[in-house]
Amino acid sequence: MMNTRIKRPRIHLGAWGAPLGIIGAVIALAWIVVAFLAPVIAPHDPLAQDLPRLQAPGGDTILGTDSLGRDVFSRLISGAGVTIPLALLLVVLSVLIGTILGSIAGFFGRWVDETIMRITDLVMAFPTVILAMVIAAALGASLLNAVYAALIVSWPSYARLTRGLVLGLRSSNYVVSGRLLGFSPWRSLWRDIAPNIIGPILVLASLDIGTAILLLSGLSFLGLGAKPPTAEWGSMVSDAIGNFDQWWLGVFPGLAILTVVVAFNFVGDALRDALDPKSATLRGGGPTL
Amino acid sequence: MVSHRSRTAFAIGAAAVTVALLVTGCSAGSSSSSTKSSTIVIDRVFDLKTADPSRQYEPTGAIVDKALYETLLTFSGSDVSKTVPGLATVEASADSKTFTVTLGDGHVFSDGSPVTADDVVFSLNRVIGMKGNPSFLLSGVTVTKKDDKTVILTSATSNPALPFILPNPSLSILNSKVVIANGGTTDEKDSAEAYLNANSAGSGPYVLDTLDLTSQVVLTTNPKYSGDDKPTYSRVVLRNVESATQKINIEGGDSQVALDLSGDQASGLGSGITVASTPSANVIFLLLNQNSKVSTITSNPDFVSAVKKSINYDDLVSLAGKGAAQANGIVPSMFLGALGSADKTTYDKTGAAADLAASGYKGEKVTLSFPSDISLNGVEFTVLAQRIQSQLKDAGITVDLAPAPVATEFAAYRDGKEALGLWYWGPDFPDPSNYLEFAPGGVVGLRAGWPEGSDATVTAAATAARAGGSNDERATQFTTYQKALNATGPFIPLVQPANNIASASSVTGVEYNAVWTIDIAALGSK
Amino acid sequence: MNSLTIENLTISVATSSGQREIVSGIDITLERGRIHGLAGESGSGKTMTALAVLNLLPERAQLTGSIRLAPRDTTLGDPTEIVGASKRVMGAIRGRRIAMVFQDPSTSLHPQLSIGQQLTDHVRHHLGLNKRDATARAVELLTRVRVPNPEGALKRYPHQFSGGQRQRIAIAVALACDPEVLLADEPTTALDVTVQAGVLQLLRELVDETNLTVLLVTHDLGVMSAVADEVTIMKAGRIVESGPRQRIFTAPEHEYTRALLAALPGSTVEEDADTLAQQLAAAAELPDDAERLDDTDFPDRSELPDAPGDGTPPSLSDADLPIGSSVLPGQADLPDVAGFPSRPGSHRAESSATLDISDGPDEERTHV
Amino acid sequence: MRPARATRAGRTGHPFARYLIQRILTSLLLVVGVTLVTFTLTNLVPGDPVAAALGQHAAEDPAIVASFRAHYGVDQPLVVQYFTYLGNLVHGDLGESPTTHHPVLEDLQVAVPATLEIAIGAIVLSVIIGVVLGTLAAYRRGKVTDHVLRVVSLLGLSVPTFWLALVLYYVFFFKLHIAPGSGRLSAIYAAPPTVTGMTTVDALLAGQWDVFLDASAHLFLPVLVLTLYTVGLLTRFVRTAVLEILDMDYVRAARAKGLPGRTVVWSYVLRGASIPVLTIVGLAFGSLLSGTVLVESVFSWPGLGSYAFKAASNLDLPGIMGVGLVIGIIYLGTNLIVDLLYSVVDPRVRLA
Repeated sequence: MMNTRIKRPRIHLGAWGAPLGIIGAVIALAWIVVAFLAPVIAPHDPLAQDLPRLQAPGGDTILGTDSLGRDVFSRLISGAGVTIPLALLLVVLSVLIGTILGSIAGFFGRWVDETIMRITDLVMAFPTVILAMVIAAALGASLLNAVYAALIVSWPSYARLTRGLVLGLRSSNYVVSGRLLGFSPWRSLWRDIAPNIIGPILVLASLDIGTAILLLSGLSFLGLGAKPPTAEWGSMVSDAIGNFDQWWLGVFPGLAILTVVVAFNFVGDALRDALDPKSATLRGGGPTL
Repeated sequence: MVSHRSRTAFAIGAAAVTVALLVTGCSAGSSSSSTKSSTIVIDRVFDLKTADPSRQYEPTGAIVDKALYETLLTFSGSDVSKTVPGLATVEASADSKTFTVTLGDGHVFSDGSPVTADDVVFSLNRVIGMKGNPSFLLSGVTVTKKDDKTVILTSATSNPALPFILPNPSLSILNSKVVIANGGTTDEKDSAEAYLNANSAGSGPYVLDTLDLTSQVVLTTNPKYSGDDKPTYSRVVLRNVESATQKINIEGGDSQVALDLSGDQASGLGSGITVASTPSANVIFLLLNQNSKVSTITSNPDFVSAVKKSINYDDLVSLAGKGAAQANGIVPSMFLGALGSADKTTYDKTGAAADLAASGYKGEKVTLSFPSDISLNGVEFTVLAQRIQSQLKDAGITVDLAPAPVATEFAAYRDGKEALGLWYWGPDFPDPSNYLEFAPGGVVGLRAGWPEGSDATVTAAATAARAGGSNDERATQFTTYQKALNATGPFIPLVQPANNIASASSVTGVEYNAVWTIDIAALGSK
Repeated sequence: MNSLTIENLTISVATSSGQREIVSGIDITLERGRIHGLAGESGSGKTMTALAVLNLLPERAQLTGSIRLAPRDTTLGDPTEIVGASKRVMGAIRGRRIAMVFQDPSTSLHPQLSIGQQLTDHVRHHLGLNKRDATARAVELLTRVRVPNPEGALKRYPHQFSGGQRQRIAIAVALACDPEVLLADEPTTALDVTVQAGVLQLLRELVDETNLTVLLVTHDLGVMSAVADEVTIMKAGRIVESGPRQRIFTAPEHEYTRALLAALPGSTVEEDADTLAQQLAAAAELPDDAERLDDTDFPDRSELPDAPGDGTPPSLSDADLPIGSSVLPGQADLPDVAGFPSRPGSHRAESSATLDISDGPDEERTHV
Repeated sequence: MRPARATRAGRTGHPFARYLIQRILTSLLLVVGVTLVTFTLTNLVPGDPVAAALGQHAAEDPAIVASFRAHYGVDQPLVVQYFTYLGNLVHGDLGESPTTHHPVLEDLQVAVPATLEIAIGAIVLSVIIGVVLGTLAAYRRGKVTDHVLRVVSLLGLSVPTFWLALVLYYVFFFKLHIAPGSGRLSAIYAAPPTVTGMTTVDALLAGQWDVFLDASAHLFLPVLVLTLYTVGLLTRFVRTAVLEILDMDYVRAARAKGLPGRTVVWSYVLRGASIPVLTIVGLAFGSLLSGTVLVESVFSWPGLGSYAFKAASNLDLPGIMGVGLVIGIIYLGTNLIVDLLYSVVDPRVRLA
């Protein structure tokens, strides 16, 4: 779908998209606040193994304890400070790399475009998780390495989106007239093209935060992300595998992931309605995990 | 309990969806139903790499090959302290260098041909010559045929443990004609593995029906089996199942035996299920590298002593769950020469603080490396490592965890590059001489940066133990060796995790064996 | 004899700033066998009126008043009320008794369905014909609208025909169930000026032969003058003037009508079919997109490299420009012009069949 | 998804053959790229495959180690290893996995159908549900149904699959005992004779209804987990695509023809939306394959994901390479099928 339209971002607040977006923003913000305040509000040290093991929720622990006698609730809220910032970092880096390479490809065309697009083809031919898995295995398990691994698989969608938008804009009136007026290509890239691609990129990025959280926690679930004893949600879920009788070990961290991802997806969906009602979905943006 | 109706409804519902999905004009023939009779289902976390006995050296492989093949000598039930005749009897010379193997009468392979001396020579030479994983079991041993019923094993050095090595399923006797016909040789060119992964060529109570290294192994009875104790179950399904699922399966009647329950899981089982909990022969230990190039902290003797006293062993044992025990020394409790509980290392907070102060430790981070994907008898190394980290933190030692898949981490361990390592040793054969590798300059000793000459006391004790003697003499020698090791060695034996075998009450004959875990053919029903 | 009676029809649409009336209490009476022209500038509500007749207005539009469809034979009973009619009633009317031809055949025919399917699906539904009979009828229809090689055409797809042929096919689709009323919404506007005459001629013939009632919605008084029997002029949702064509064109009563007529080149009305083509050519102008529903969804003209930069499609309502005083750059933007020999004025109505045969299939490209 | 090229038809006789050749050539390049990337990545891992394959006892014996290295060719320089691999690949030899001791090709013949069984089941189910829900949402735009479907599909997109798999497994198997346990078949059944490698299909082909029922029950939860995610994706997308089509004149024209609503939806609206929907279905299939890794690990499903995970953590180079290759091929095959379907659903698209 390379047939792009030129539209200055327009705000249309859909009757329902906006409230959902607000709900999403509130939940997401709440989690971010929790992430910052975790050390203050956690009733226990998330790493301390001083409680009885495998206690059911209720009593002095809100969400029970894990197989090492750590407080699940404290781990849960300190987990917010682990995954969310890294997911944001991942998205920001993906956007940076993707838009830069995509603009270069779209603006300069020819072999530059060919090379960059063939690389995106190559990366996209791999299923995300498997490629990230190989990379994470190669780099060794750590959350930062998981971010690098995820980065390698997540920049191409931005590169493609940006390239498509730039290609469409390159022949548009103001860019063409700018060229006729003798402005440099960099100027038009910056002045005419950048404002036009921000909307779709923002939409894709906001929807990608959820994907990033899912990907990072998925890698941790497989043991390729967070190192113990870090309280990371994905690895907390994987701790539950051996302890089915203790349902609280897996259920709560999973719900935490779900609520955060849903929140960011609500925001992204509302943004899509507001900024780019049609094109973002049609380009196949959105989560790919 | 399982409601059969709801389960059937689920299956039918799922099938309805599947039918809808299939774009098949399915020509339904007559329903050729599948076998169900007298099947026993055993759940196991697979570490299976091959069913070729001469190549396998994994616990699951031993379970499978124990059922498919026979060995020259064997053990009875769970008793690994003395051997009993298998296909043959073995007589050792006084210097333990020459062993005369005399084949028993009437043993036949599954194709009906008799077991001969040629088969013995071929099978053992194949293990040695292929240089596969188990070939070190027979290092220095040569095999020669004397006559149709007699084979001579000659060891280059005194080898009193050889009779205890021979029952290992890796040293199974194969039908040489069949194996040779399918590419078998006694050197590295051997190509019979593929055949042996699809068929068995042995004289054991079962034959191989199908084998999938990742999902399940199916065995059926060998009609030509010559032993007296014919197996009860005509079909055996050994499935690869995660331990949590094993618990559900056995509670739901989906399986009859579960081999890998953790202590926590085993203690929560309902009625109608019997659990045999015995400490396993695996010893989990901590190593502190003595090579100052690797770590100046862990190579400090006071620091080693401080760590030994900082660990709360009882706490670790309770974490390992029901049936686990503290490893008093490096030799597991069921072997000759194992240490009594009087000689175990104990938690000593004040002593630890003093030693730590003496070591000059200033809060530097020490990296604890461990294989993150190993779960031994239900004890996850990741869990154990976190608890050790927490205990050492209480003692004022900062530990950084460095988990890695065993594939990646083992190289560092073997090369002696880990400052602090959490590993285990599973015995190659049930004899304490196997544990002399922990002495300075031994295989494991070197992994801890502990070369020959590092510790004269331990080396002397090890040399004495190696020399052999009567059982009593050997027991004393190994006790001395281990006491010395506990006092000054860089190893801290932690836990012998429990081996929990859960079985439906209808199943009899469930016995843990340190070499092959469980003898499937011995399982009966009531 | 009346066929369709519209009384006091009001259409209003809910917008963010409250209800807005688009059509305010209009009355129109269509007589059987006549072509009734409904003219007006963009936004005057004429297309909304046509859609109201089929009850196809967008959901947010509200409808009051009455639209009555007389039975084919007065002895058969009372007229059917369309405003507020049930789905079932409308299902029996749409396509069967009232059919519609849309402005642009390149969008009103489904690009992915064969002509055969589009010509027969409603025939089979309404008339209960089997596949073979429906196909036979389709061939007959295509012959009647003078599409060459009708049997072959059934297996082809819209993009394989020229614009004029497509509109003939669209007319065939509309006529397939032998309706009493045909709503033609700017049926020639999207066409190249040289084929407009042929299509109008066809319409006229069909009316004369079958006693069809036609509501011809157009903003083009040239077209109107060529074929309409009765004319209604609308402005801003109200009827300005209504009457027989002759009177409206020769003695307009309302000033607005006069202003419109004054803008027509050649101020006399010529009925002679020979001069029709020439007139149409002269009166031709760009398609009027602004009348479409949800015009914002239509690809902005600013995407076209040589369109004016402000991005708004040209619209009469902008400055109440007299019809025909086109300020726009020629016909280069017409979708169907490619591959068509543009020789305005040289065509004669009776030669339209030959002309259509010479239409080459469009070399249309699809990007997916 | 790259656009299918549609140009003037039939200039050189066999546009399809030309299209196919062009496709295969680019695919070959891509496959070589995939192998190179995988090879490089795997060799960056600091570990030693010997240790993983031999275990801690045998890895001490130099003779065993040397024998292992020679057998798997890892004693050669990397460049030689890579070209040997490519050379063998030409002959259809994917090498032998040091983890499973099997030819990788044979391993993949088991793993690929196992994964495809889940992935195809999930994609078919998702397309059916997603198209129905998406169309419904578009038709009910702005109404309660639309809002509910929006929330539901966003939820579907937000659920961590590995967690959902665990929860469903916990509820339906562990607690309610109505779903079967992990794996592809209950132990009491022998696998049907292998034809396609997909247990359900093979059981049907063999006429073993009881096996088929059992295999379907095993298939159900993994398929369900992957379906929920994909339905979320497709519902949102189909809604957008259908909304765009509903604005089209030809839909209004179809209504004006008096066609019944369901004919308008099926023949006109969905046909119109088919191209964008096909595109996203192709993409969704790719992400499904990705999702299987996590789901397979929960359900102990012996598919490509489990195989890849095991190969990656054991530094099993031939295994990882094989997985990379087969996934590249599945990706290209999916693209090819999607391109072919474009030309089926839209007469204006011609492959050249």
